[in-house]
Amino acid sequence: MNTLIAIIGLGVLCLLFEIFNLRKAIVPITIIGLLGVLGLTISEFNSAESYYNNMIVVSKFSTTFSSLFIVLTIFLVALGHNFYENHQSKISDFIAIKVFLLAGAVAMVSFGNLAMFFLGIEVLSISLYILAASDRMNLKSNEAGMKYFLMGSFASGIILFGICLIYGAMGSFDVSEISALSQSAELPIWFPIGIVLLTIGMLFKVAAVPFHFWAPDVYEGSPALTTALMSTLAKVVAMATLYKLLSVMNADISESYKMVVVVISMASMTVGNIMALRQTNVKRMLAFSGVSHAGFMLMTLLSFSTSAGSLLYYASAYSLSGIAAFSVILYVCKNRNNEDITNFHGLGKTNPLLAAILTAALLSMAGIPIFAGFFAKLVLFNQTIQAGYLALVIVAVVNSIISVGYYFKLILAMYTKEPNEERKGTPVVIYAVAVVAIVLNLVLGLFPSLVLDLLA
Amino acid sequence: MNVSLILIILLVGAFATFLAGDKLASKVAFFFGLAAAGCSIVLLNHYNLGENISFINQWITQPNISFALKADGLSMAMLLLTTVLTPIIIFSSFGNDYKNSKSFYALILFMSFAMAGTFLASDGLLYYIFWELSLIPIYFIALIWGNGDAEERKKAVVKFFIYTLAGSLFMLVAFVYMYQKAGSFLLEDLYKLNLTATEQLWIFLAFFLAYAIKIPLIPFHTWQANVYQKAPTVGTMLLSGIMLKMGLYSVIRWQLPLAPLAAKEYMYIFIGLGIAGVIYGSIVALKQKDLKKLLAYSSLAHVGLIAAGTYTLTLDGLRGAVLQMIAHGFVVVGLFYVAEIIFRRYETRAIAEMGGIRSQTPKFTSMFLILVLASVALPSTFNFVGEFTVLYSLSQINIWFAILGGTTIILGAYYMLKMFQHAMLGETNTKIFADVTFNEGATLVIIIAVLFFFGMYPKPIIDLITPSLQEILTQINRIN
Amino acid sequence: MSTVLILFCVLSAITLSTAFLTIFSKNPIHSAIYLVICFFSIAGHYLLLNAQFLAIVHIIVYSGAIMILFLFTIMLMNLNEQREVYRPRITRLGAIVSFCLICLVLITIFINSKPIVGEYTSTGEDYQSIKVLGKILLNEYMVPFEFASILLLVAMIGTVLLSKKEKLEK
Amino acid sequence: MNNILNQIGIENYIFLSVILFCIGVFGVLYRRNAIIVFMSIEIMLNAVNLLFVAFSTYHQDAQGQVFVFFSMAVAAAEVAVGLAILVSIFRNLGSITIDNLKNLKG
Amino acid sequence: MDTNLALVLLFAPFLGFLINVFFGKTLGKSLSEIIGTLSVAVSFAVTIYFFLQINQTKQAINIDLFDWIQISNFKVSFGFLLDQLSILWLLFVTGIGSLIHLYSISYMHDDEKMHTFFAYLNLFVFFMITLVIGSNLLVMFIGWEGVGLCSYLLIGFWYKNQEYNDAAKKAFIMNRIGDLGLLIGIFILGHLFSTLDYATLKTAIAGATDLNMYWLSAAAFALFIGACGKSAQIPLYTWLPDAMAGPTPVSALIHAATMVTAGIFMITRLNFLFDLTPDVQSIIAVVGAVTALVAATIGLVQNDIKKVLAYSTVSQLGLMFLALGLGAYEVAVFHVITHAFFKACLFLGSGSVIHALHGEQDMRKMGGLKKAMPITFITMLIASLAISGVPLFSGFFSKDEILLVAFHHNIPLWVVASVASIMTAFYMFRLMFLTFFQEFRGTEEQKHHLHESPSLITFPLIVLAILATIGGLISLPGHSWLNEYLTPILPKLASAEHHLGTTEYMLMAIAVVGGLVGIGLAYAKYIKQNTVPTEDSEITGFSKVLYNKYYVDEIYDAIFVKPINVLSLFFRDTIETALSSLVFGLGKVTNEISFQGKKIQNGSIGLYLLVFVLGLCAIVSYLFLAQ
Repeated sequence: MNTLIAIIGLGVLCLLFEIFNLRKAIVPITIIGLLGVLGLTISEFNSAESYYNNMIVVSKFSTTFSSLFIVLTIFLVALGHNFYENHQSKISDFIAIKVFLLAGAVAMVSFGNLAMFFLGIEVLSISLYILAASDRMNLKSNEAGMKYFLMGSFASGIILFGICLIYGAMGSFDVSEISALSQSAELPIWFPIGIVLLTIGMLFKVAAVPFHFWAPDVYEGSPALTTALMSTLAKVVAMATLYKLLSVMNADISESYKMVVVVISMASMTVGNIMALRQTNVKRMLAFSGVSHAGFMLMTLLSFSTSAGSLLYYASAYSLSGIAAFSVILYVCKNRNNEDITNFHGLGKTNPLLAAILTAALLSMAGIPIFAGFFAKLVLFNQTIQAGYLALVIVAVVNSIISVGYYFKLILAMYTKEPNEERKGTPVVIYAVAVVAIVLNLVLGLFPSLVLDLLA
Repeated sequence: MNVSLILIILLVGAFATFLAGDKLASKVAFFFGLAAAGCSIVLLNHYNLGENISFINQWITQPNISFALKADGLSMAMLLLTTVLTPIIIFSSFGNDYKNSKSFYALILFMSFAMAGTFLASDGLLYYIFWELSLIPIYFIALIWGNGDAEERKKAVVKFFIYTLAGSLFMLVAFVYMYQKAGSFLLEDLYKLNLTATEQLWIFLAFFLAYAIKIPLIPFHTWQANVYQKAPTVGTMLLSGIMLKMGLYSVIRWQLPLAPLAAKEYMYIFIGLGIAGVIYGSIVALKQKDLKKLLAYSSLAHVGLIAAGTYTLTLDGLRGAVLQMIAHGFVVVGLFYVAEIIFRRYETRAIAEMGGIRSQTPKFTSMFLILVLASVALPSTFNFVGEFTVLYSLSQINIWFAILGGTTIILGAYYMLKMFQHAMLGETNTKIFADVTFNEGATLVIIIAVLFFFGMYPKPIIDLITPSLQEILTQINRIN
Repeated sequence: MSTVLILFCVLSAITLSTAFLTIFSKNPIHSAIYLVICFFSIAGHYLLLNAQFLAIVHIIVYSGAIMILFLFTIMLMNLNEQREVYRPRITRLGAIVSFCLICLVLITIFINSKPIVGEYTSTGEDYQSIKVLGKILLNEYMVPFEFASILLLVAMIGTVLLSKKEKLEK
Repeated sequence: MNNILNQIGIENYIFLSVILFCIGVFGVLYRRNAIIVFMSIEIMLNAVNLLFVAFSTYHQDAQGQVFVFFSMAVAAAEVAVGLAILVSIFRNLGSITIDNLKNLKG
Repeated sequence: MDTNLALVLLFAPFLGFLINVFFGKTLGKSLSEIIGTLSVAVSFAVTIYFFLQINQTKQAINIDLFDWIQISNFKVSFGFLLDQLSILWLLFVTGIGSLIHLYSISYMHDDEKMHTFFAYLNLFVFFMITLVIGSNLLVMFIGWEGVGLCSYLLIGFWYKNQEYNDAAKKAFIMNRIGDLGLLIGIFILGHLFSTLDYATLKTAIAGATDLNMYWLSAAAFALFIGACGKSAQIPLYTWLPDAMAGPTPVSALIHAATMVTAGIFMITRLNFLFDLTPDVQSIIAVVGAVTALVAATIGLVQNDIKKVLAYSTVSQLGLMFLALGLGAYEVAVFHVITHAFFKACLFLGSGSVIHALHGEQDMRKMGGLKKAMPITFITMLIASLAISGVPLFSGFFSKDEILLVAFHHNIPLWVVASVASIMTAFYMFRLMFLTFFQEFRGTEEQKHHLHESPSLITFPLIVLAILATIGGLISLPGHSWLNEYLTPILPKLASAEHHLGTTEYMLMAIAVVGGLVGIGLAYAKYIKQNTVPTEDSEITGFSKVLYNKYYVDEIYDAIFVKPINVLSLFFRDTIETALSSLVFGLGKVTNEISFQGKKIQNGSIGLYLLVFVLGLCAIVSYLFLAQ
């Protein structure tokens, strides 16, 4: 609860800074503030409690995921320093929206009432619509915003319908009450339908097949930093929320429901990976890669009781490597109209450090050992096999192989092609973010227990 | 003092090399390579005195993964192969000028580190991690410092990477599956599993895919020739000298004891596959125009025989396989180095463009010939010891295996001598062939000395590996 | 058939038909008008269910604010039916098919479900007067209530962000 | 006080909502005019709101109605943002037909 | 003491090899020649010491150096066995070896790679000694392959000529075919008896109660294949004539006197095994006889002086195998020894001729050399008489014994062998007449330079000629020193009866007459009619088939070499490509799917939402309607 209040306070503070004309200080202050919030959140780790009529429930799950979100937001805000250089007059708005978005995200993982959940997801979504369309003179950005908005509000409608049906079945929005009631034998069919509709709405948010179509288009059209946000923070938030929704409501996950999850998971991996193969736009490629990672993360839904830790680990691994990759993309594609793969030609020669970081990030996503991505996949496979879905794991393995194809396309472009032009300037912040993110990823890879055991 | 020291030396060496800068890189790398070799010899001494030089430490609690390095005779033998070949390989590259050499040599040491780790790890997952790690450096070595058309090279290298990764991922699934049952990745815990025949078959096949691609056995070998050809010679040496052996070692260490029922049930098929590789590789090698490609196919033939030996599940088969692995490691490094020496002078690997070298450099020719002869397992070379033992074990299974596998004696001589004839003999070449330098000569002499020494006196290695192989055999035979 | 049920049927008919008309009208302004009627009929439903306060709020928010916003935008853009582009037949067909399908599926499910048997409970307590709603909204639902303000704040900032010209832009 | 649902039946409200919701969905799929699509989405939300109120009555519980307030707030916010995006598209493109938004594909 | 001496015996040539390899150039020609020759001479001296010792003690000397190869059921140690058989072999290996080294000093004097030549020769002797004195099959195998290697090196000594290299390669590969057989035999023996040691093997076979005859025969047969390869028997004989590409001393040493007898050595060594497998013995006998005949027929029409000798060697080896197959090991050994003398002499003599003619080997371009080269002529004549089986010369005794044994066992074999002997006499004297009689048919230039070879060449010739004359004394019919000497190795000999009856004398007479008939035919044709063999293109009829060696090389080429090469091309171009494209194909298909998939993602929100709704319908209906 304190986290949420603090974040909102920080968001308002950002707006005030604009009024006091302290634009230069916004990014550092926000980062410091977020670090403070991070400390606050971590301090709540062991004090599970519920606040305000069970509206907000602080648990280990919520604190750990909130911390992850905060860390990601810190990176994203820091990257904003360079990204919004030319938009000084709006920088406070951008930063504030991001902070509010974080508030929505935190609400989504710590809700105790479906109202909080719904408002949280709406805050998040609306912030994203705005950020996607924020490059207002750019038609691509407009288009991305429009597509995202239309499809997102459509999905919101479905989520709302789901909530409504759950309410109809249970007569309450409180998840603990719902959880208690869901044990009773006489459940109206509204409840499972509500759960399914809710799930579908969330599957849209995590961009799982067949609800993924928005993702590549929106990722490509949005400003690069927004893409970074969507592909890391937003995806992780949505996934964590879906997990939490299903677990806290104690929804009776039937076998057929699991079948659906398995099929969607397989489809997401396969479609995501195969479609990514022929992409030339890096953001678009990472969008499809994100689709496939969503498929991987969906595997956690098959073994609720134990998989919270692995979801957290996968989410951290994926989002940290995503941040690292996007910081390099931001650097490379700055002042370019597109994020075409040709921009990366010869990066290995002109900027070996960033090239190495991007390589490491991609290797992590591909699941090559010692990077966290490997262990993430490992624990997932482990749990899924334990749950008895060997076929799914084999599909996942095949997909891991396919994924190497396009991740390496980028690596090859960096190391085998000749650079086409000089890049100037060494933006310290981008370097710092990239290095810290990849180092965190490596640390997670070397000491997976740090995270895995948190929610065990 | 335990084996983790070697890993530390190699890893630190990799970083130190990277930091040393382009000028010093090769020397620093060589120094660390030597240090690792020295250290492993010291460790071998400790091991022979009966000291425990294994290392185990819990790494990850959930899932239960330990940082377990176990050094038994087999591991020590393979470790020695790695650590001895590494400085030799580095030394052999002194004549070449690599751009960005700090990264190059750092990657070599890193690869050596990963391979040494693979040979030492006794925790399934740790093993898998090292296994995969070794893939990354060679990928970059082949990609960035390789030769030939960049696009072609890219294709070959990426294929290699994806292909090998594909195989090993199934191995990972098998490991995870076994972990479900055993609750640990430790080798000894996995040994205790009582898997049904069907489970064993699938696990066996999953492992097989990984190893068959890595070794490579036909028909999974298509990456090999191209990568060998395209990679810089140092990379080719690492690949063929050590990395191939990772697959073979793993068959002995992991695949057979973990799925003995399947191994026994289907051993004829796998022996057959290995022997088919022998014949196929030899025949394909006949008509190769590129020296490195020819050596690649000869490698295919040799490892086919080694693999056939391992699948006999007899002490002789395993022992012969290990001996032959070590012998082949040395001889193939030597042969690729010869190809490199010729390339340094003639800028070509096409056999047709060579010829008439012998009259210009008799010393080099003799060394080349000795390596050729060792490769065709002339008695008194190390390769003979291995090949004989393997063929003997095959004859115990079925005499026809030995006869068919033995065709390597004939076909091997055929293609190697044909290659030698066209590469070295004939009218004096119009292009001048400068005599071998000290470095080149020294490298070859060391390799030849090793081959002859162990060819006449393989006892130390046999004594080293036999107890651990017997232990593995006990594991293989634990269920009947 | 009670009067209430007749009332319900009439209101439902209005709701559904105006909803359809909203979609089928070529002229966006007509659509907007039909939508307003639709909203009013929904408000009628609310009244039928005795949720007076909600009905009022509904009219104020939807008909009063949202629809005005829509109309304002339509007028601003000077849209009329001529601007509507040709829609490929396949698109329309797909829309119709999927409409039928989703209707069919959802309705079948609800028909298949166990019917609610017996009397609907009636506690007799007041649960939907302004007073009760206010209490619940500002006690139990205080946090979401406040959080909704954040939502609106974000929307506001966002709208400004999207519409405001930057000084640097030329 | 009698529960009004005794006379109408909650199923009827569910059917009404479902049909209304589906009409909304249909509108989204059928129309290419962004404004109308927005309107269809509003129809969807209203269908849900209606059901909320019906369930509220069904359970004799005020929470459902409270939730409708939030849903309205959300709808309002969405419309505001959506229209803002629409306006900027209109400025750039001169049209609000969503079929024209096909630059991003592949 | 014995161990050290044995090591000296073994390593003296090896030392010579090392010195010549590493310092040959620096030492200069004469020094390297001396070292090369001396090192073999030292071995010879040591051999004589051992020979004398064993004649006294009758005790075999067994030396185990160290464990070499370890197999699960047995160990192979690196050890030597110096018994009657090996010492006998050593005697003529090192003895003739020394002579030929001596000969080479002069013969190869003008070659710039003199030291290499001596190095190779020394190495050969080293390996040959290893072969002979190895105490088990595997140590023998070192020598076995080692001599093959040296043969390869020496045949291809003039490596600038790719044809010579081809010949060398062919020799090595055909030998290796035999080697595989030998290895298989070793495997079976190892499997059956858990040892490869001759002594233990012998006791094991003797002590075994239930011998698996099937496997035993298989082992014997496999070993015989090995012997075929090394000793140039059908079907693996074609390398030997080609091996004449090497310098003539090499042909004399390796391809006549020593290496090619390794097969006979091995079979004699393992006589206890072969005695138990009569089936294999019959095969050996038949193969030997056929080889003797076939090679002799080819020898009839060859025009290259060395080729004639080569086919003669094959033919003689065939006779030895015939004897082996009939269980008369001592006879085979006897013929090995006499053959070593006269064949080495013949080769060296031909070398002398070739030397005089500056490399000319075609007999059609020789003739009338007896005046210019009297010593060569006389020594070669003696050797020819010996090989033709003219009484009192060594060949007469040994060949006669073979025929005798054959007659006793199998008349058809005797007929074949006799025909082969008659042919031998014919082609040998054809060679003599064409080379030394009539007029010189070479160029004026050559005629001008005709001269007798220097003494370093003629000395070995004379020694060998003497040995070829008196060599028969070691095993005279009725009182055979050789048989006595070999009794410890061949226990049967002790009980064998030695008496000469009428049949024997009659056979002897037939053989002698046959030999004389052969000589007479040659005389009639080449002296009386003064025929000179026609040019290659004019050869017709059956003699063309003979001249072309029954087209065996061509047949082998068509059956083995070509198919393998075609297969190789097929594998390389088709299978490899197919496999490769299969893997690439997987990638391509995935890529293509990806490419097609991009079309679905067409940017239309309508489509996206449609799929969304359809997906929703599918999921909901699956979950709630399908049950």
